[in-house]
Amino acid sequence: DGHTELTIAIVNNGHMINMQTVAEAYTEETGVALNWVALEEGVLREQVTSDTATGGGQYDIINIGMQEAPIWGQAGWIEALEFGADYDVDDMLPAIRNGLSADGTLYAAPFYGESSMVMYRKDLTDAAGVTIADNDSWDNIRAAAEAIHDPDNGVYGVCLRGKPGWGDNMAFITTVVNSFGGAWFDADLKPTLDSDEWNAAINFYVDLLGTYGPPGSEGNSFNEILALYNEGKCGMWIDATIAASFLEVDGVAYAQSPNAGNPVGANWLWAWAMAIPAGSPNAEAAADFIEWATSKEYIQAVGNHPEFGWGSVPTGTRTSTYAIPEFQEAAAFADAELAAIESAAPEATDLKPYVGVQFAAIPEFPEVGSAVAQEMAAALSGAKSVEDALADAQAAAEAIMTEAGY
Amino acid sequence: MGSIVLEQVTKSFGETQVIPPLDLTIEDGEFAVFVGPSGCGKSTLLRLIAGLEDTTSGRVLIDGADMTEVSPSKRGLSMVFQTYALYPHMTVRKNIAFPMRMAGMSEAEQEKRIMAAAESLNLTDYLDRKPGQLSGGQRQRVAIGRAIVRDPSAFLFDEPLSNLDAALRVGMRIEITEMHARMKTTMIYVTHDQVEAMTMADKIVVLQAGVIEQVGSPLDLYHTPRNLFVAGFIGSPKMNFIEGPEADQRGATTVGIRPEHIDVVEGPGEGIWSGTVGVAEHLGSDTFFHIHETGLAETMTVRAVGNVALRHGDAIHLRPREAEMHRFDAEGLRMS
Amino acid sequence: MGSIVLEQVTKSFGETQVIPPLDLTIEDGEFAVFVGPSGCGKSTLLRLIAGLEDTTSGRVLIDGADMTEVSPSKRGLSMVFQTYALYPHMTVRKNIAFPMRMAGMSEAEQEKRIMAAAESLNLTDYLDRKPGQLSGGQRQRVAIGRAIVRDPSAFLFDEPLSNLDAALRVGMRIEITEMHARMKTTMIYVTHDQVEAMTMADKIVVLQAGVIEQVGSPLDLYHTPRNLFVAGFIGSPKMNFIEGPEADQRGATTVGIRPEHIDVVEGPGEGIWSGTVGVAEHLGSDTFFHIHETGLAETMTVRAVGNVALRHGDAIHLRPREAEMHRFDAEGLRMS
Amino acid sequence: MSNRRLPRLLQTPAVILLLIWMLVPLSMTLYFSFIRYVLNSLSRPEWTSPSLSNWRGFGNYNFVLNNKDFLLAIQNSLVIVCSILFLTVIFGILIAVLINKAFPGRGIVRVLLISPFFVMPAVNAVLWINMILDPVLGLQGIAVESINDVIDGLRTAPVVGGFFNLWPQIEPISFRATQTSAIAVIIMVTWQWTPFAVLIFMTSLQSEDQQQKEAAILDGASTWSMFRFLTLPHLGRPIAIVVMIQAIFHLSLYAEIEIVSRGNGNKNLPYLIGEFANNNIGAASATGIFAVILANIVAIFLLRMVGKTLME
Amino acid sequence: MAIVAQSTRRGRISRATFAWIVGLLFFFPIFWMVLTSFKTDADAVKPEHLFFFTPTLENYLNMTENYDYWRFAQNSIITAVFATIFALAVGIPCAYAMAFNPARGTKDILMWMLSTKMLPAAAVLYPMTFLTKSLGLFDTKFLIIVVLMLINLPIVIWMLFTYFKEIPKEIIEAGQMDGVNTWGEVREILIPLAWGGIVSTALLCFIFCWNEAYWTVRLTTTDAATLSKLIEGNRAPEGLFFGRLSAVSTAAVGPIVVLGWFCQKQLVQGLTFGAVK
Ligand SMILES: Nc1ncnc2c1ncn2[C@@H]1O[C@H](COP(=O)(O)OP(=O)(O)OP(=O)(O)O)[C@@H](O)[C@H]1O
Ligand SMILES: Nc1ncnc2c1ncn2[C@@H]1O[C@H](COP(=O)(O)OP(=O)(O)OP(=O)(O)O)[C@@H](O)[C@H]1O
Ligand SMILES: [Mg+2]
Ligand SMILES: [Mg+2]
Repeated sequence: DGHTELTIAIVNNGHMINMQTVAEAYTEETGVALNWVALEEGVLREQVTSDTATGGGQYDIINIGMQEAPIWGQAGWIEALEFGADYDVDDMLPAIRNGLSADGTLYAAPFYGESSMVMYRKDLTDAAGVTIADNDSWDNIRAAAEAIHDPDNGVYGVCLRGKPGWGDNMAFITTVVNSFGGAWFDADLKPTLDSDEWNAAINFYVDLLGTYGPPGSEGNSFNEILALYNEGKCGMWIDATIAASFLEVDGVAYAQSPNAGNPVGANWLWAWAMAIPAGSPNAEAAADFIEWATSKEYIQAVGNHPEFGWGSVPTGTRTSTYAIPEFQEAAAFADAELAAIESAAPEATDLKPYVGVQFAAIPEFPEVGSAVAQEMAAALSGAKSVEDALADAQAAAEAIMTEAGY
Repeated sequence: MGSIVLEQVTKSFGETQVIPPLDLTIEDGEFAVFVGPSGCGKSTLLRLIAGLEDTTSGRVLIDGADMTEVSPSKRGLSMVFQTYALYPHMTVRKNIAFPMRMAGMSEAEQEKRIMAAAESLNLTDYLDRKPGQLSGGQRQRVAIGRAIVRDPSAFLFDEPLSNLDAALRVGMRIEITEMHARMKTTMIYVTHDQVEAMTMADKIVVLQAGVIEQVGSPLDLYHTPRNLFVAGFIGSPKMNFIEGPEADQRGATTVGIRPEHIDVVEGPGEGIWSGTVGVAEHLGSDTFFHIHETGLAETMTVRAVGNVALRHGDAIHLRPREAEMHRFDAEGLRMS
Repeated sequence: MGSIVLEQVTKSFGETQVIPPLDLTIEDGEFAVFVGPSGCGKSTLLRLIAGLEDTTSGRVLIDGADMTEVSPSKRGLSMVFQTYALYPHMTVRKNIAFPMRMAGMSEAEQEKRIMAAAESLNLTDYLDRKPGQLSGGQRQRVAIGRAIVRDPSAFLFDEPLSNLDAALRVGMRIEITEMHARMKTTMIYVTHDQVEAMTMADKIVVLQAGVIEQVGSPLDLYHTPRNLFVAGFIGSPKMNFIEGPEADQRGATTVGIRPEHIDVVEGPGEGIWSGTVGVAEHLGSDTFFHIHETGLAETMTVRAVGNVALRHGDAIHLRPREAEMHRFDAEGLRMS
Repeated sequence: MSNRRLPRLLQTPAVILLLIWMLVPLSMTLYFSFIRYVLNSLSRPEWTSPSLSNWRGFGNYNFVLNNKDFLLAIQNSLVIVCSILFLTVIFGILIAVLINKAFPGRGIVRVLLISPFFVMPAVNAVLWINMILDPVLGLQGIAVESINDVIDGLRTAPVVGGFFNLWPQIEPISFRATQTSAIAVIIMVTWQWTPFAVLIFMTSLQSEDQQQKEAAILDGASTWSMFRFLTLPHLGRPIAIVVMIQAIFHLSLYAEIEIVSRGNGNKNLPYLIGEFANNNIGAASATGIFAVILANIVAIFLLRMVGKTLME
Repeated sequence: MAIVAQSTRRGRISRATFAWIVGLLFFFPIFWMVLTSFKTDADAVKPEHLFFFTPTLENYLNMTENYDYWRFAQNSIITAVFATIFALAVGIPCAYAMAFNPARGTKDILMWMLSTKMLPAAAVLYPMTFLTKSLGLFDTKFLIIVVLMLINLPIVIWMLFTYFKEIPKEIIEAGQMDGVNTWGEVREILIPLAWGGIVSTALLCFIFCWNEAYWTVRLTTTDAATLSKLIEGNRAPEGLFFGRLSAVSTAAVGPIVVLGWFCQKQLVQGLTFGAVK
């Protein structure tokens, strides 16, 4: 009825904020009032967890990521989602859809998705006479970084995430480790941070970023690097594909993530999705809204909205988006992004016996991830040797996993 | 109206017992003066009566009722603090009005009393000042004003005139005496001023180290001090004490004679003491001679009426008035 | 050592001028006593000399040097405050030691002086207490102790003995007099006590409302007061003033005679005044009669030596000593 | 004062309210600290609801004690609190004394000085770490860069060029590194809380007895001695309160730690609790109990130091 | 009163200069934040636009458009004001009783009160969420007011206690002799004398309430969300954000800073009476 009110917890980023404006039309049409609660990622996760864990009721719709969706679905914290035929579930990018499902049931609808890729300054590589290819070798990347590194003129060879956090530095580092053939856990879910692969990967990462990165890298994550990049301080950046839509520097070129040989997991996969906490009194209205907000129409609505346009549509969710000519024209990175997402491989394999590229879809992962993340930051800033850091990380991870009953 | 009775009252601050068990009765309407050396416990006693200090043991009865556990504000007493304790944020007028306001007196009555008090205290010009802008004596007068505008069951005055000039002091002394005569309210008055003690008291309580040495009318104390302490304490300058042969001769361990009871005579003779003038203090009305080398005591003090022309180093001859001689035994107690 | 000269000094608090232009010289080594009614500006004058209060205009010279703009700490004076101003967080010992510590005196010397001061002030038992645990008089003595342990160029004492008992007061009075005799340091001493003023001063300065009424030696002021104010102010009880026929007869507008200069005689007669005894104040050493219905002045005060047995309502006959009579003109000035 | 009943009565509302406020959560925390309780577990679903059947004894405590960051967190808690206390008290006193006397524009200066205290902790941290301390984009980075540029320019200058050639390039400091992140927290919190100290000391200085100061001046005390022997003792109680209140606040710093470096190098107990609380409520509760114990030890220690001044 | 220690002219000037420098230094970060809030996000990180830039209101407009700033502000004001009032209402009598009728246990009670502030909030988040939800108080202003009052009560009592302790005991005694009852004592003597202290305590309490960012974020959704929740949502948005962030921060701290400016006179006038002998 006209008096329904939905409270929606969103992570505070551009696409979500835009949704508030676009959704005014939805309210007008359906009479459903929308209360937006925008929060920082960490706080959002904490709030949503505490709400759901204490029986819900605070939110009707929550923003969650790919790490939580399958676990929470299994735990019964969020409702399974089923949409009408109009919705065209099959249009959804398969990797994304799989990542948000558990046992074949979709628990969260993707609002936008992303993978990672290389974004570099073609003008600089050209000037230095180096090239960067798709799925280039890490050695080549290092050589390119060396060639364009010019700190006296304020340009650093490469900018990478260093800020501790399982979704920050570990997201990137895990892709490096994956490409070196390492993984978080073995088949028994025992941590394997003491493996040679980890050692090689982290040594490489610390050397690369420590030598050719900007000062203070251990504090940089997406936002910080974006600012640096737009200030022209970075020659090369490997990060979320979404970054491409924010870049304001000329001459940016894209390449698929580098790889050290391992076939899977050199580029990550992530999506912010919308889910309905179990026991929400407005579950029906919530499902309707989610259906609208993650539909093809929504993408059209943003693209045609006078305030936004095709450069601002949420990407990485639907195949059909990439077929829209207006979008293709507005987004130079579209092809690279699609390729990256499609090549991402979250499924469990022999090499990586758990779901998730840059994370493991188990409830304990955030805890393990943050503990390791801090060790990596310490290694990066030179407070610890890589070996010590990895040994400490392994010990911490083992303790957490043992505690959790594995 | 209030009689005040202290029964076996003691007071200790931590380890130090300031008041050993003490009994004292002050009759309804009486004017009692507490005197004693500085630090002997006068203020403490007053504060015990007021209830500002808890008794360590013993009872305080006001008008027959046990008030030991009653809060100060309910005892209906009025007090002038030795340290004034004015309300710094209120004007003189408000300071004086405060107790009346608390008692719910009418504005008109308040104003009338404030004006009367200010008049008699010479404070009329200062009513709108704050205490910080007053001289020491003016503050003290405000403190008096605040105490006297009420109708308490008893007044407690802690050295209320110590910072006033002689004229004002005499004036205030008479004022308070008259107030007492008029209102017949019990008053307890602490003072260091001999004149005040002697002239105002119905009863003087002499304290030493928390112990009552003697209680009596002013002239009683002057004429028949119970012991050496009281004899020395009452009267200014202080009584001369003589030991040795002169005392033995009179069958006592110590004999005492007040400076005003020794006459300066022309020459030596039988029963005449001789010595040398030390310091001579000329007050105009009197002269105090401090006399050395009498062979009786280290110094003797003698009062000569008017301005007597003897100087430092002159020989002097003295005749004690036998009848005014006080005799004390080995314990220092008076021998009748 | 220090002579102190005030040249055309004035002081106003906001609108109120407390000290009108005033000139005063105190010689090096002199003992000057300031007296005057409460609120007349004695403390203010002391504070001006100390530099604690800025002069509104005029100059303060110490030892010939202009000190008007010099900070108090550089003037080298020592002061006892009317309000004591002890350091509440320091023990008595520390309070007394403070100025010596500031002067960088050796520990041993400090200790010696502290012990000496404590001895003469009867404070030996209290050295480790904080001011909050002392009686009023004890606090005052600490304030004195703090002032006397130094070697200043001059001492400023603001009613230093007001809260002490008579015995102690006499003792301290003599102590200070001796200290002055010994050290020959300039001293300025404010007091309300007639005896102190008369016995200690080399020079008394009588103030009224910030104006110097007379400067002179104690006996000067007693015997030849320059005007009615001084005559009335010096001496206690106060001088009796008589106007009308008795005054005319002596060629004056007002004649004054001190209570101690009137003798009580047996019966009426020529030149004998008669009246009725009002209040009789018996001090023991003396008796003050307040006498009404003399037809001369509203009340007359008479001092009789010793304890005279006249009571309220009795008729009394008085003979003034003609030689001690003071004559004043219409302006209130003394007629020689 | 004989009548003691009323004073007792006046205290009761506050006491009862705080008692409830303390007892209810504390007892729940205690309870959780002795059981297995996690929010989400795929392997042991029975642990996800608090129940006595998950009783674990001191197991949570044991786990926390063996955590690699536990001792570090305690150490950080103490180092951060002590440094901030030390700095704020010193700066607070100096500034309060500095502005205690009138000078032109004192009101404005006072306003400027106390403003940082009004800033929210999160804003404070973001402001400092991003806009001021950032080694590239922050004022620090910009300043270092311009100094380097100036020096570079001077190298080629005649005469003095040789001298400047000896100068190395200045490296900006990264305040988010393991080694420095605690310093960043100390800087920003000191900036924010010095005004608190100034405020309290300033109010207290106003009540200093003028006569005592006058006496001290006449006693020949220099400005320093007056400060040392009168002002400082007078500030005893305010210092006590500043220290106590700040200690309590800073023992529970959270936003600053989070924003500066996510606990890398500056992790304190509350932050450790926060990390556990992501999933392992039992461990979080046990850490909470440790934090309470630590805070009480600190408080008792402080009270020893300042308690006397407080009650006098 | 008097001039204690006249300082030289030069001393005065250097003192004033120094004080101004310190004041400006302390204020600089805030100035910087306000300045940045008028820059575009891009300008905010450009060294060449440190001081010279084209000011824009864009950030503020964005904020009010995308977030319901006024609702947050209104909630902040309501909760902080009421929490402060209640804290004082409960705290003044308590501090009064402890300051002037100290019993043997007073020090311990004071200590215990402060210790209630020591329980780390993170440790009791789940109990609190659970409790408040089951009581139906979650996300209500009433809850926030109560919580803010309770967490600040110990501080309020401590501060008041120290201020009250500075009042000479004799003045209170004089009041008792003048026959005031307890209420009169508080109203006529205590409050006027400790007015400065009470105002600074109130202001501090208000600031603490305003800036509280744990419970106000976690025990609210929308109805009772305060400005700290607005900040939580904006402290690390995606992209270049210095300008936006500065605007939100300025808007969040602005009201309280201005309030502080208005009250600062009151704050420091405080206990300006000297003990009167
Ligand atoms: N701060 C002030 N503001 C206004 N008037 C003041 C101030 N201080 C003192 N006065 C006034 O100045 C006059 C002189 O004060 P002062 O303290 O010098 O008197 P005093 O002679 O020492 O009196 P007392 O014997 O009572 O101590 C008094 O009338 C007093 O009211
Ligand atoms: N709070 C306290 N702690 C310890 N001793 C105290 C305290 N208060 C007073 N005393 C001591 O108790 C004794 C009596 O003090 P009290 O104030 O009653 O003396 P007093 O007779 O009024 O003296 P004065 O004439 O000097 O005012 C003094 O020796 C004093 O040092
Ligand atoms: Mg006393
Ligand atoms: Mg005076």
